[in-house]
Amino acid sequence: MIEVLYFAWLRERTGLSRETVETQAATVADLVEELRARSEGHALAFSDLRAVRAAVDRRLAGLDAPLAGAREVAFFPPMTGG
Amino acid sequence: MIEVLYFAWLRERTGLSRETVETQAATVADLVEELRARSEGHALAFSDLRAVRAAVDRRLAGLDAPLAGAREVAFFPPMTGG
Amino acid sequence: MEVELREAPFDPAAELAAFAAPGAGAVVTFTGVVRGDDGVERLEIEHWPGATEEAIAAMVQEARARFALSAVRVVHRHGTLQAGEPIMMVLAAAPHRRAAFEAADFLMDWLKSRAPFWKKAHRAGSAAWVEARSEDEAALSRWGDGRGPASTVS
Amino acid sequence: MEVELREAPFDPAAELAAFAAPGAGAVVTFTGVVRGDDGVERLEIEHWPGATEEAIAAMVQEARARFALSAVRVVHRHGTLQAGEPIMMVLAAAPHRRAAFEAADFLMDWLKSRAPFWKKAHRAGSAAWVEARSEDEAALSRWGDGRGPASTVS
Repeated sequence: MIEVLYFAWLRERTGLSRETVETQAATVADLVEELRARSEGHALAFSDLRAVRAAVDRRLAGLDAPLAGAREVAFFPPMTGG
Repeated sequence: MIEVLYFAWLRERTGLSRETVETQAATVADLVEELRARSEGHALAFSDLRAVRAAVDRRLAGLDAPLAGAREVAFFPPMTGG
Repeated sequence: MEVELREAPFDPAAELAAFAAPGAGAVVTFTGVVRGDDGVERLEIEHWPGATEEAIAAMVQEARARFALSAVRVVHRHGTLQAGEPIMMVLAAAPHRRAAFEAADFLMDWLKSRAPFWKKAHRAGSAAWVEARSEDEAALSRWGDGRGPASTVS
Repeated sequence: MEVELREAPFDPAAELAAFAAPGAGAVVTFTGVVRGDDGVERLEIEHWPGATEEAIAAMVQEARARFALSAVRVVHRHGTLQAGEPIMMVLAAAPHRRAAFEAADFLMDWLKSRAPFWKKAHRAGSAAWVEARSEDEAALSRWGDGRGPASTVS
């Protein structure tokens, strides 16, 4: 069970701020593959991974980051604060 | 005829904000030599030239700067603005 | 309070007036403002509640560790902002100016690219997410090993 | 008025409030304050009437030439200042933050070492001229060829 969060246009494309996912995905990339299959919106959100950043338990993580023990994965475009 | 200006501790040591000097000095260094002879205060003001800056007609100038045509020479310690 | 995340507008002058920094000889402020050029009417700023505060607090802590600061404060808005309104402000006070300048500069660089905010610009009849600028990402490398403040979304 | 030399105290918050910079996305301010540490009770700031204004105006002109600024202002006091009082302030506004930061930084470096001001620090029972710091002189070389703003005392 992983809590998945979406921000900005990933939120808009998936139509979700968050969802709880039953998964055995070993890495962020594996999780992305599973999420893509959930809906057209999900597929669109993950259509260009170069534009997507991920955080595992609030730490920035690459696509190859392991998910063992992870409780929360967030997906978002590069941040634009300040 | 050159107008000589003094600031900060050069003003305090010479006891003058400004004075008009009749001089044929060719350079700032020549002028300093003449000024030194004017009083004990002047001699004290120019006792350590490493601590003295000069401006000829409002432009920073070295000791070897020529005085031909100069109307005003200012002497002061390094500036401490800001 | 060193970090304030808020939806309501704030007044940079009032922030500066209230910024107490006993013993400081130098105070640097940075204020970011919604530019009205390019037809932008308003900005919508989305953030990650909880994580945003943690990320900014970690940046402030890192700034305190790196620079000899007397006081520091970050104010950042979220929600809907009109053109001309202040978005955020960093205030840094230090005994000497170099530390105050560098702390403000450091915090701005990290806030731009590592605090979880996302801006959407609304123009007449259209809206678009503001894209991150590669210069902003590159600016982070100015601060050494490239590692960020050691906490959350970093 | 881009440059203001004054004897009376001023309020940095009021300066920031009055600083109009249409179109600017970034506003950086620097305020220098009389530090009360080290027993300093008051500061006496001597300047070179006429030349000081010219020198600062030349620095502001150079900053405008080097950085894409929307607005810039320098306020500097002279005369007698009490501990805790603001000495001077630089305000710089630009479309983007880098220009605003660099302009403020540039102006501070030049004001420190090339504007004709001399500070005397008064402590209980003693007074001493503040010595220039070698770091301040060295800082000027950060701005390229070492030549200053092209006018007066530079």
